[in-house]
Amino acid sequence: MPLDREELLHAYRVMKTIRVFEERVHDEFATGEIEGFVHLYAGEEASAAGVMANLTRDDRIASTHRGHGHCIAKGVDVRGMMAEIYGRTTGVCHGKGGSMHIADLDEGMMGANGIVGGGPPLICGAALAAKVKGTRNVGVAFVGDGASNQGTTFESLNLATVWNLPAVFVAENNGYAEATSSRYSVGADSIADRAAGFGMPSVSVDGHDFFAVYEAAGEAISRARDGGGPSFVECRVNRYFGHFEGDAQTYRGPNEVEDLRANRDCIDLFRVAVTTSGDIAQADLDGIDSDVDTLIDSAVDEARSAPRPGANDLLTDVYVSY
Amino acid sequence: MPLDREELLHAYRVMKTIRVFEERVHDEFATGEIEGFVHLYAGEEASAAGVMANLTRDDRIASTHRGHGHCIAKGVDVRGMMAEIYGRTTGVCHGKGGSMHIADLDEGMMGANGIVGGGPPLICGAALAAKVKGTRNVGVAFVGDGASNQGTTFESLNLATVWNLPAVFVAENNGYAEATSSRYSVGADSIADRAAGFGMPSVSVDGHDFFAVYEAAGEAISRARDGGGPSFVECRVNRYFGHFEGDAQTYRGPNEVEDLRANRDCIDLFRVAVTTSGDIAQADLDGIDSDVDTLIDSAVDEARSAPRPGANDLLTDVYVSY
Amino acid sequence: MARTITYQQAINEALDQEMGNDPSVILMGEDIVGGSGADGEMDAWGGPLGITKGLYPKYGDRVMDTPITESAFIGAAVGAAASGLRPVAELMFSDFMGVCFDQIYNQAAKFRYMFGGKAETPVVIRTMYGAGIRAAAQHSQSPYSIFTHVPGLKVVVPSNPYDAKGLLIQAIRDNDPVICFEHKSLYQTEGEVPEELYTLPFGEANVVREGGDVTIIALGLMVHRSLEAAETLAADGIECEVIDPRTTSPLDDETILESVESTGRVVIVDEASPRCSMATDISALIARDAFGSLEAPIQMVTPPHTPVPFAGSLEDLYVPDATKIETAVRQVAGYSR
Amino acid sequence: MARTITYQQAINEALDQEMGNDPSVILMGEDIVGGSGADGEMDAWGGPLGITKGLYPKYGDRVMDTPITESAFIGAAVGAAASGLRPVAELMFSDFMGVCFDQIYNQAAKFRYMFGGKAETPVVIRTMYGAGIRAAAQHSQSPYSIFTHVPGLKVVVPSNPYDAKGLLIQAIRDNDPVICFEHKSLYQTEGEVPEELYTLPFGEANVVREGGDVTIIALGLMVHRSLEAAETLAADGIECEVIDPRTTSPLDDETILESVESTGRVVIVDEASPRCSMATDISALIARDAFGSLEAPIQMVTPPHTPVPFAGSLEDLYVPDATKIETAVRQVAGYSR
Ligand SMILES: Cc1ncc(C[n+]2csc(CCOP(=O)(O)OP(=O)(O)O)c2C)c(N)n1
Ligand SMILES: Cc1ncc(C[n+]2csc(CCOP(=O)(O)OP(=O)(O)O)c2C)c(N)n1
Ligand SMILES: [Mg+2]
Ligand SMILES: [Mg+2]
Repeated sequence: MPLDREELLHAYRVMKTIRVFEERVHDEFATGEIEGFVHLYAGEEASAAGVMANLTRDDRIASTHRGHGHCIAKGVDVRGMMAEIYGRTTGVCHGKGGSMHIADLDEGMMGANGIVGGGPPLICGAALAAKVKGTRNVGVAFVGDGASNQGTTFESLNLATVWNLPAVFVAENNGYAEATSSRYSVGADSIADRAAGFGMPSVSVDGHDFFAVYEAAGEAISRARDGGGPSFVECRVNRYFGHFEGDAQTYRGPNEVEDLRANRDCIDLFRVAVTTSGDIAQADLDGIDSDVDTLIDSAVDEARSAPRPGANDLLTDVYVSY
Repeated sequence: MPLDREELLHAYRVMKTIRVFEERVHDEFATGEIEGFVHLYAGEEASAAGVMANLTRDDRIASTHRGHGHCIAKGVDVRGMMAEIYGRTTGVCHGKGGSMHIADLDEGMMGANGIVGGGPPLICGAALAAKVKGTRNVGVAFVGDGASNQGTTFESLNLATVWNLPAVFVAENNGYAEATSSRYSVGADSIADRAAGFGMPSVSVDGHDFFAVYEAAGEAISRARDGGGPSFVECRVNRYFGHFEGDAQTYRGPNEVEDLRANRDCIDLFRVAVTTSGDIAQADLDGIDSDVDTLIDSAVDEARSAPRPGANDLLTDVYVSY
Repeated sequence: MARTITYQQAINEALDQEMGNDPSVILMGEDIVGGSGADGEMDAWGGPLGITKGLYPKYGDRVMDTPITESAFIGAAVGAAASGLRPVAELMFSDFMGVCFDQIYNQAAKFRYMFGGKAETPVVIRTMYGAGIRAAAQHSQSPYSIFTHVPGLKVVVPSNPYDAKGLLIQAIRDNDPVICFEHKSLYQTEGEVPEELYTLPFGEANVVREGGDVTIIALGLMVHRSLEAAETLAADGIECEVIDPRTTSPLDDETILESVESTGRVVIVDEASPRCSMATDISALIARDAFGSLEAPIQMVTPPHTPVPFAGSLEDLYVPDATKIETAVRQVAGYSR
Repeated sequence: MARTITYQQAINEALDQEMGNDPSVILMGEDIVGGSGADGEMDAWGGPLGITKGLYPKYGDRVMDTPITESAFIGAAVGAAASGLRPVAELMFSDFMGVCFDQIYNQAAKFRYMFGGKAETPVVIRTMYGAGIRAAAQHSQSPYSIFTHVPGLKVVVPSNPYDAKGLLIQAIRDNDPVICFEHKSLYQTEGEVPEELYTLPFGEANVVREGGDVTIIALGLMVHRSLEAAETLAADGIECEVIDPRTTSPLDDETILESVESTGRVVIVDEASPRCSMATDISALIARDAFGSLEAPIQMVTPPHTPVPFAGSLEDLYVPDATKIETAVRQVAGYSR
């Protein structure tokens, strides 16, 4: 195993926290308690966990509309996230951002983004800042297969190469952009291959396999840290829920999700790998499971009882001074 | 020769007309008679002539800020163009557009464009219209090496593949975007190679060689006509004048332009080819030279004496009705 | 024959009938079919809210899904319009204008003028706007003022099913670029709509309610909030004339000015951000051309100058409501020098 | 120590001094160095008009050429600002906003609010605007109204070298996104400018000329045209107060309202397109908050609602000039109910 026991346990905790967080948000959305557009990351946990296992707090990421998993893996406070999604003053963004705009700059998380392709330019900036300041930090931009067709994404790939930025672009290819298949929207055989046209190395990995993601991202991130410039990593993943909560998903094949859950679940695969190898005992993982359940329960309870922002909060945070 | 006598003479006339037109605009700009931003195409004539020799009037092109050559090659009236550049009512756009916005939809010329990368999306639309209407027409978008980095260009390549459009993208790589070398701005070994990432065939040709351009573009255009989808053609060219009139060009190497003019001139190369092969006699070409001189002289004279638009023209052409 | 249908159905019907009527009408947008390339159903979505559902089965390839590539496909719609089609492109949320504005602002809007009258660009862009569904800062904006600012664009903001159908058909037949702003909170509202094809002319305001005391000018969803306020105020003897301009460009100056000439008192209700907005545009029109009739300051009811907040508790404070409109009307009604 | 320098030199000096002062200030833009990757000179351009010339030789890699990729590099400036730098990005012509608006509109402008006050984005975007040099429809626009409409952006429109320097330094030091609109016809105008570093606060208008009869509010180049008109009018005994707001967001409401309270008559001169513009914005402010003092309709002098024409003969008719301003002032000065 390329990671030590603590690291493996941490990775598991991250994935499990994301999963339970998302399943719970799914349920609470159904009750009507959570409002707005909510895009769940369940099924893709190994991607966030595998990439982020290579990052420090001072490295930066730019996320997407499907941002909960990236936030949790980057270390954003789970209670603050839940409160944010509930629109409470205790939320990480004071209830002003919501699911699509969770950000925590202190944790190096530059924001979920409601604009598809909004993140890559920003990450060029974060990487540039690291370069100018001479830190060894990196910036990682996440995009989906759909976002991989957006002009802002292509431009950012080129700019990162031209400026030789410590940046990594992670394309989470879950096969769909909303209801449109990537087989339709991506006019190329492979998303990863496009990187060659932008002068950077790329790799495509099975995003259900935490270890594959960890290694591929690790290589890209080390190269960036060492001044070797940008790289591109495609993670082939799957999402378990609809594009957003409320999506009936009639565009998906019969039993598509059931099969995935049964046979390709990243958390199951991780459990099997680390227990089979003997690195971790089942009981340790079960312990984490129950920690996580407790955490999410209490995050929801706290969010529910937290105050909602009011008239005093409406006009703050626009400008420093006016 | 792949072209018959008439076609060869036409190609020569086109190139020569562009050259003399541009040299004259250069001179008149220097006198102060022509105003605004003027980007000259001299040196790149074989690209426009070689591509357009494959097009009919009903095929459409979208041009760039450096549009005079494309216009002339596509059949836009030269007198009307000169009058436009002089800002007269007899201009093809009534003096409202100027050098950067010459268009003539009747000739299939959708406009020079002041926005770098503005044309490729438009050409996707022209190609789509041909496809929907079931004509065998094509759309050709010209971009420079600089424009090849713009997000709108990349997006259009992808869209053209996804929709299997009868579109051809011609990248005129003249080595510079303003004062910036393409060696700096293009984060890849080759502009043409990028097309692979967008699922379309591409080729890079010596754009000083009319015949090379003619054949490469011809193949791409036939494929498009036959429903075979989009292609990408890179023409490696050089510009003789500055980015725009007034550019001192200190970013260029010593004698760069002199060498090019002496050794790589597309018109000289064409003359040698067609006379050596025995297809055309020197005298025929000389005859065209003098026709062209007369044409440009009279175009300038006419433009100079044409009326300037006035108050009555200011408010027209905004909406059909208001 | 008029029946009661929703705003959403009225839009779908306008597209359906005009596609049936004119083969040059085509549709494009992200997931306006839904399911392209996938293993399940086609027409799975009909757009995120199902507005275009049923059109793909009927018109096939004339209804096209696009990659997420707004510059390219909005530009393609513009280019196709300049090449003889009448494309209707869906920009899913008007907030996404930022990634494709150039093709609207510098291309579509300028062709006719810049090319000396020799180009026509009959493109329609349908787009969703407005706050109220907790969609937060990047999915709740009302940027029609920005489009109204741009010479060469026509801008439509329908407030009810009847207008939505008639104005959309007019937009498709119009030979200039038209942007139709559909309020996401209006899709399920109902109204009487004729079955037949009909058009409503641009630049003709609708006097939704007559009244002699105060003129309220309101757009889109705000028309309904204004009517609500007007009912309450009527109970107190303040009669409001409520004007819905229906199109902001062209704008029906006359109807507005005439009303102000009779009431002398004005409140403008606008869901857009308050600076350089339709509210200020209409106010300035009145302050210039009906100054002599004005008897009170021109009040504007708008959101504050902030992004749209996520939390329901804040968003409800953000969007103008009937109470705020009522307060503004009372203020101008009670004003004397 | 003040010397006479040009607007262009003032901007260069502001950048130079602030880069010398603060290592977190970096510059980026197309050809702001010029010559990158080429065989000839570096710093060949310093931007198309040479505004940034000399900064690359002095500050090296802190001055960066970019590919033509406005979304990416404006976005990179925004992202770098949110990551501890103070980038100044040059958007060569403000007309190009259409290809990169999202990074300004939905990203930079919204971070502070959307993230609950936890993000700062001290980015500056310098951009050239305005008509007058036959640059035609896509290189001559004045889109500051669009930026002013957007909550979260600060917008600066300096009319002279002194303001250009002081406001630019303030912009760089400001912790919010600021867009500086530099009029291309002003670069060669001269004025007294202190050698030292100094800042001018945002939201403080400059009363460029005092006068008790009519208030003229004008921006950028229009300040000069207004002063010209004011001189002619003074000869006829009409004394104009000319106010230059200097920043449109924040706007100095107070100075404007105070002046109107004393004159009662207003002309607003704006080079932007007339709908939903700064002209209407200021008019609406006055019609709401200084109504009691108004003695005449509020006149606006603007271009017509058309794209900017190319031909010199048309462009000269397009841009507001002193004669048109004079006519408007006479009209409001002579008005009586
Ligand atoms: C510029 C822009 N266009 C369209 C949308 C609407 N939209 C939100 S998510 C989405 C699909 C994104 O697909 P992908 O990038 O594959 O991410 P995934 O949802 O699969 O994680 C679309 C079209 C948007 N938010 N922004
Ligand atoms: C969107 C946009 N960005 C920048 C410019 C300014 N500009 C005009 S031409 C040009 C260089 C274009 O280079 P290239 O595409 O190689 O064409 P060339 O001039 O070499 O023919 C630039 C940067 C512009 N007009 N539009
Ligand atoms: Mg996806
Ligand atoms: Mg070039």
